[in-house]
Amino acid sequence: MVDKQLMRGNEAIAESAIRAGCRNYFAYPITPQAELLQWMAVHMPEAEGGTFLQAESEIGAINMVYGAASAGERTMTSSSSPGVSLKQEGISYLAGADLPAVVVNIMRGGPGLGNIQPAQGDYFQATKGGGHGDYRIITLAPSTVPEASRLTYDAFDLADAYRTPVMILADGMIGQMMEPVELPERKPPEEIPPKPWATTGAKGREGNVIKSFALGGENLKAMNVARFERYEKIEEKEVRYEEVNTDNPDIILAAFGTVARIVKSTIRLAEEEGLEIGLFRPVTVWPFPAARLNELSAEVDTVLTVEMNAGQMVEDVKLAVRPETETPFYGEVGGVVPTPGNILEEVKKYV
Amino acid sequence: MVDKQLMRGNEAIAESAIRAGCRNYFAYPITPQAELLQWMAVHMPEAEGGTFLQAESEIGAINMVYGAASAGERTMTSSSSPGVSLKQEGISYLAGADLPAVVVNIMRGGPGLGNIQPAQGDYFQATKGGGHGDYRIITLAPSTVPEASRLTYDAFDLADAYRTPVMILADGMIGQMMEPVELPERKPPEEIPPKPWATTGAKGREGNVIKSFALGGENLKAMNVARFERYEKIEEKEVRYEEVNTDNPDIILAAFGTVARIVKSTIRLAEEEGLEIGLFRPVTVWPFPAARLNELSAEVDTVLTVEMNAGQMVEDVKLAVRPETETPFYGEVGGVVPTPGNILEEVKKYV
Amino acid sequence: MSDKVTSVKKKDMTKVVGRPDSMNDTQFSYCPGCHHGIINRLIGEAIDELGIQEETIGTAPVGCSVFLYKWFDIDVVQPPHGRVSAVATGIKRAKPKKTVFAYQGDGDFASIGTNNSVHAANRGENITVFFINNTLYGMTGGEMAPTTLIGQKTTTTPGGRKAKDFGYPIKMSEMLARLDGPTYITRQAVYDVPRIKSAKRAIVKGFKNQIEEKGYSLIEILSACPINWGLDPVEAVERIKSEVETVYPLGDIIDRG
Amino acid sequence: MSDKVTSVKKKDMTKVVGRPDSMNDTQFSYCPGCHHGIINRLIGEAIDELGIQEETIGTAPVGCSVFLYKWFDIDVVQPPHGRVSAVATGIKRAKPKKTVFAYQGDGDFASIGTNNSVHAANRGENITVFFINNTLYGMTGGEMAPTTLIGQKTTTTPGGRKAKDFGYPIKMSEMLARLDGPTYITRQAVYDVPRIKSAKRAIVKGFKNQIEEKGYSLIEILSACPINWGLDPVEAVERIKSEVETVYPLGDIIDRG
Amino acid sequence: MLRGQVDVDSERCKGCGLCIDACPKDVLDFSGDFNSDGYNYVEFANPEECVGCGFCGMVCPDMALTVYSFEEEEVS
Amino acid sequence: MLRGQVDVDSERCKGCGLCIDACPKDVLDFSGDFNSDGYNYVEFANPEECVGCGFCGMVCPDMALTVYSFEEEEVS
Amino acid sequence: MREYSTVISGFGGQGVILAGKILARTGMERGLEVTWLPSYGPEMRGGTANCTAIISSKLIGSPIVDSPSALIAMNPPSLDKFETRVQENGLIVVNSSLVDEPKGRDNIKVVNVPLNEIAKEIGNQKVINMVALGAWAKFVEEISLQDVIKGMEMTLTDMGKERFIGSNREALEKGFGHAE
Amino acid sequence: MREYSTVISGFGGQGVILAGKILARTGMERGLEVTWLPSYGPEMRGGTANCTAIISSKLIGSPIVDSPSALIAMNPPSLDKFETRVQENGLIVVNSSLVDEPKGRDNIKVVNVPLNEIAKEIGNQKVINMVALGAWAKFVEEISLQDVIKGMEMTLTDMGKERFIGSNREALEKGFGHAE
Ligand SMILES: Cc1ncc(C[n+]2csc(CCOP(=O)(O)OP(=O)(O)O)c2C)c(N)n1
Ligand SMILES: Cc1ncc(C[n+]2csc(CCOP(=O)(O)OP(=O)(O)O)c2C)c(N)n1
Ligand code: SF4
Ligand code: SF4
Ligand code: SF4
Ligand code: SF4
Repeated sequence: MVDKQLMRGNEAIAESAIRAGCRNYFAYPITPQAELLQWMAVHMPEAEGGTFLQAESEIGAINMVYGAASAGERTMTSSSSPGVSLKQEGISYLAGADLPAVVVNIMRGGPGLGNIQPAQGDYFQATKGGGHGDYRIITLAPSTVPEASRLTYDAFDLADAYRTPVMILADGMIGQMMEPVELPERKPPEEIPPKPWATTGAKGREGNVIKSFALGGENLKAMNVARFERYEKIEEKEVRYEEVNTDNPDIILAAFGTVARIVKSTIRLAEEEGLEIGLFRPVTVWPFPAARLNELSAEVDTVLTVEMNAGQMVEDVKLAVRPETETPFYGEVGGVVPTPGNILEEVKKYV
Repeated sequence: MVDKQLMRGNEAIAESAIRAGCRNYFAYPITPQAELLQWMAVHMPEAEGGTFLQAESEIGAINMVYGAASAGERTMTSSSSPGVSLKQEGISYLAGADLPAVVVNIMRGGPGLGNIQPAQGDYFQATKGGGHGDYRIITLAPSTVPEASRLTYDAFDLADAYRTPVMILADGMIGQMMEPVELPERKPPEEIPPKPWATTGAKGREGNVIKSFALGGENLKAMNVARFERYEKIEEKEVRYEEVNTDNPDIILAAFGTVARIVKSTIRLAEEEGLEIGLFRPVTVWPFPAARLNELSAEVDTVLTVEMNAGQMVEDVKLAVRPETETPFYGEVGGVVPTPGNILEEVKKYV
Repeated sequence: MSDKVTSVKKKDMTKVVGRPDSMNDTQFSYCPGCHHGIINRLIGEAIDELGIQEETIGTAPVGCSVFLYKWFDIDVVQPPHGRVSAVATGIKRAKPKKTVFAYQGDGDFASIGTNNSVHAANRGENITVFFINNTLYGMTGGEMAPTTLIGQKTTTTPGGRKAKDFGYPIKMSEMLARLDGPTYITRQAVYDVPRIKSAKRAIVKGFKNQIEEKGYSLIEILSACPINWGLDPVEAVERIKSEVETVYPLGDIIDRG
Repeated sequence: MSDKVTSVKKKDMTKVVGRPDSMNDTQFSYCPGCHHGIINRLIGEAIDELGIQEETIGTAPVGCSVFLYKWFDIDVVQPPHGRVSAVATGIKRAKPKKTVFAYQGDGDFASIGTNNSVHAANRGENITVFFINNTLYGMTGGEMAPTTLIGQKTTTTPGGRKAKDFGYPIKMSEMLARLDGPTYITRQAVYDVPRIKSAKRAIVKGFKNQIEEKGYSLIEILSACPINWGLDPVEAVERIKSEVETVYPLGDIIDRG
Repeated sequence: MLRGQVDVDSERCKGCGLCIDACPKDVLDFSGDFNSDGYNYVEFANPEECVGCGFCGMVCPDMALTVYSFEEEEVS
Repeated sequence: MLRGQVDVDSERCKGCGLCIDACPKDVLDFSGDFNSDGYNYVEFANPEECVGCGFCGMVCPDMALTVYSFEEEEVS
Repeated sequence: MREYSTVISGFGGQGVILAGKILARTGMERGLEVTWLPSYGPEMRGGTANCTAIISSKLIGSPIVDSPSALIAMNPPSLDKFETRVQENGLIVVNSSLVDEPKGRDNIKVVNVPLNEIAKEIGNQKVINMVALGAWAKFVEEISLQDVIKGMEMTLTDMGKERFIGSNREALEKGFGHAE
Repeated sequence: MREYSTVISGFGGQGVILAGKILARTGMERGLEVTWLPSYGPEMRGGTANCTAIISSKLIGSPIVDSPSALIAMNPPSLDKFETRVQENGLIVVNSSLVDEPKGRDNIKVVNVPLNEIAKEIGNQKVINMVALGAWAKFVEEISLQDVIKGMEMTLTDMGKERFIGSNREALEKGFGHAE
């Protein structure tokens, strides 16, 4: 038997970050991600050179991340929906200054104070840019606790490789639930790439500058264009998705995160009734796996998107599929979690 | 000759807000919308019961708006891109609490500090929800100073009618440029609808509560569903757009705001070369005038979207047009403003 | 309801203490022994006494008192976490004749909301602010607040707060007293009857200052959070006396009314 | 370059004042007579003197000093408006052995950034903060800052700042001195040679405190903004002496080093 | 002599015990019963001792107590 | 006697006049010429008077002045 | 093992959360797939808390279920809330110290256990949750009492609370013994 | 009137912004369409500022132009920056007090006016912008000197600066007179 631990999603994310070499964690408490801070408060100081700092606010936290990331360190912050909204200026700055960092959003019901139930209402914010200006952030949407662990571990590598913020987009269900997790090994420090651009004191070299600023349109354009070239590489190389039962299904369901795992239960329910449901689950919601979904859509009449929101990823689905594909949507809002049965009912409308 | 004034866009927006009955204005300085505050500082105190308050921050400002709007008063804030990012939590709360208010974004180059040149990089943020949770805000995109004046005036009526924040989405060019403006008349106070839901002191009635909060998924869902029903009404009734030369063009250009007016110059340039360009200009970028664009797209092979960003509205264009329509994109980023000539060159690639 | 004494009719009796008229029957959602409830009632009593129930607009934070709107029969605005002072400013500027109070936890007032708190005070905004200092974050699970005492264990300072890493218990009231804006700043507690009476006087005074347009009043109130302190309610009272009060001494800090 | 005196070779001369080694040749973008330039140079001199050019990481705000990275041959981070203290905290926590300074305008430090400023101070963060108080917003066009004097005309207080509407000139240094976190807080000016020498000593001390791990130092410096004050540079100096300094008196406020 | 009566709203009481601690006359005590929220609510255990000072009601965080005072001679 | 020399970088000078004001010996003055940014830059007008105190350089916000001191006997 | 889902529900102080975690750990130690999900939030304050533990030999989809296989109802509101949702032929363990016997349904195995009284016997009110789990174990074919004891031991050990293992084991055994 | 665009460029203190506004106002008072757009931002500090005023009888599309009809260059960097962009057969008014005669192009009307000297004559350095506008007016068919004077008067009146109208009119007239 492999060595597994029973952990909450929040805890698994925290511990996996530490194992990925994250040594600077700044955050502000908010439900349903409070356990993430609590884990870090205990374990970050145990890690060599580790900093846990509860910031005065989410804005303080994201800007401490900006500072620590500028200094070339692996760094992370986490929050939940309202707190992530407060970080939008900071995220835009991180993107604009080409800084690697990991931001975790354990989504809850919105808008406003909403409630603390699981939800997926921040898909647009994460994938289209909740901050100002043109930028994208790699956005990873785990659907189980073990996957939350793995994706967090990978997030730091992606962030460094492309000098970009990476978001873990999960929800209260994944944050709060426990599952057995096989944690990754601690990353040896020598495997973390050096960052010659970092502001670590200009010893033996010219001064480094971290900024998102450029006077005049053409200069800023050049920075933007270079960044979008990196985005193209990301779109080429880093797309991830999962397919279940897509061989010859009657219908394909597109869903991410928590909803996707519920769809897996729906698939079993449906099988009992002789109905074949396929599941297409984007793991990277940006870059969205449009090409593969386009291929798959040739096999079916209908791609039904299911989300815990009022219809957000469905826009990316529509942009991806073939013109003749039907693209209905089923969503629950306000922190309501659809059950496998709810989804099956919806499916039956289309097959 | 009608009584016109030569005004900057920022000034015209400010003065039109006052004439629309706005009596509470809270903001924080930022280029290129500083003149908006400066105008308000002079003229708001002259208006009966008018409050001009320079807030300690953009977050302070949007929350003062939250307070004044709760009290049933017409109220506004303004900023530019980074400052609007900071307001995202507040905007989500305004939407969640069903509060009418007007938010002005005079966009500049991004992401991050970017620069202060005109740009349109916040289209996604405005139309898809830069804040958390499911919500939309009516977003009006003027392309001239007189239109900025009119739309600001209307924005307050729309906000009240649908109990929703309304955004004026303009850019540094519109904010800074001067054009002759025929200002609207001052709205008589009796034409402003009463707000029985407002927190004005519970005299002779039960206490009113302003909140975006609901315990439990089903309660919050109900609030969301009611809101989305209002959104449907808005989509039915409040769509606005402008068409130029769309009778039988060789190509249609889709553009909003500043870019659309530049396209008008391109149209003339093109005419000299015997090329017929049509312009489709969404005035409401949310609700996006999808139905009309769909109709129009039947007339041409290509709808070329032109924006001062890396490609944002083009997604809504793609979702709107017929499947067979080509939807190329031309954009300038980082505060670069395309010239009529630039755009014409681009057009020639497709006709 | 106990009815052991039945021989006296209620109408012959004087009500000494009970539910204020400006509050309703809905049960508090606070934990057993939480002082928020006492403070809420005192505010209700003050509103009754001053006859301002129909003139008062309250704003209460995200925090354990988020449900304040359920308990008071007044107009209430529920703002974002930390923004209560800014929202109260907006309400007051829009309705200068109404009485506006801001009810804020220490996370709300002294951490995320510091900027809005400081500047409302510095503007001398004519509002009444209640700042409930329970030395940690109640609602979210007992995390450190800037007010947490040195050595105090919280879920984010499992080894006790260390000044070197997390700084010092912040004395907001003393700090704000250094500004020219505020009119009245006081620190109170509600752990026993004399303190409760004193707190009540301070609350009334805070409202009066506003009504008389004297400007900004801040009433800080030390409060117990037994559940997150890991103490029973009576022990929690003891902790305030023996520990919290020594760091945050009670009494008026400024009174420029 | 003037060359009226040609008879003495430069090498026989002692350089009394000039460009510090840690700074380069790029011209400041400040307006004529703006004191930011003097302050920048003093920081450069202090870095030279302490020999920390290769150990220093600066963070400068959005504001007229946004181009600081162009002028210093050191590592520089350009943060969001108001967040300099938070960003400096992040850098320092990541690189505790390096010397980190935060350069902030009064809009930056005392308005939008108040929360981050207060809490970096309260944590006693081991950084050196320069707080440039020119009583208004320079870069954006001369708007009121929280530091603006009563009666002072700015583009957002066209009739002069009124306390009733906009509150009082905020004394950040005095306010922060009330906290337990800071080690050294001083207010300086650079309008004449004695003040410049004093400011220089304070700047050096602020850096030394950090190097010796003594904790948070705040050096507030009164600065002229002739263009937005509507004064010529020499008149602007007079204004500091006759008006600004009376509201913001010079000198050390705390020194717990 | 001034006497008192305390009405306990047992459904509101959360059994925190603050009133018991505050009472100078040991009038209140835990009832040993649980209300529908599972709290061991207090009861007006020694009514004869009650002087109607209202201390218990003042410290009660849950407005579970209404305290009345009256003149002793009225008691039957 | 200690004497001084001031090198003016006329392209850096913004003509603010602070150095003129600070000089105890009236050594500096506006040149009347404009540099390429349009500023009336200062010149080292009375070199004989300069005592090399460096005051001008210390108050110059634009590092336009480099001040040297030397012993008088070295002057030819 | 087919997906077996248990909802445990009771007052804040009744150890609902821990009982759920122990169930999940029990499954995990048996090499099965497990999930555990609490209800969370302010409604916990003084109110009723619950959690769901699922054990299965196959990958678990949704960690919440419309109809649980079993319910452990430690207080009256818990029974009210969940009784009707339990699967046909499912199991309800009722804390008969506080809750009246459910009579709403007859296609369900109901086990009445006076949790509080038994805990009193053991001398520790905190173990009522383990008494309930013991009873539960008796009626779940694939999980033995020994399995649960092991899950409990490992959980408490990880929490650094080894000293409570004895009383908790006693509670599990008593619950198992008492159930019928 | 065909779209006529003028770029006015100079040092921060040379009154570039006001001159542009007056041009726009002039057009507006003539009942024409106008736009005015400044360059803005920190680069203004001490550097060179410019603005573009467009006058047209038809609706104006873009308020910035690749190639302006006219350039008023009040300092050397302004000429460097904009000279090559002026339309063929366009106009350049050069401040010959500070700027050497442009020789780069020959298909353009160049008017050299010693703005600073003329302003000195008038006794007010601040009016150099009006001297330039006066010269400009001489070569723009559709706009008369009187139009510009009116535009100036109305602008200054709105700003509450009537007292400067006299010297500004003198400057306009002198500029007009001097130009050739
Ligand atoms: C922007 C944002 N950040 C964080 C939270 C989560 N949150 C809710 S209440 C709270 C703090 C509660 O502590 P305090 O203000 O001291 O009040 P108490 O609950 O102790 O009365 C926090 C951090 C939130 N709702 N919104
Ligand atoms: C979030 C945000 N808000 C506002 C601005 C605009 N802004 C730039 S600098 C500045 C203030 C400048 O004043 P100060 O900090 O006092 O520095 P100074 O320019 O006077 O040196 C402002 C408001 C911004 N860039 N970002
Ligand atoms: S958590 Fe603390 S502050 Fe919140 S209700 Fe419970 S005792 Fe009161
Ligand atoms: S605006 Fe003021 S602070 Fe900014 S550079 Fe100019 S003089 Fe200095
Ligand atoms: S103080 Fe109130 S809640 Fe506490 S035990 Fe007494 S009556 Fe019950
Ligand atoms: S102080 Fe410097 S910038 Fe100012 S006039 Fe003198 S040399 Fe020139």
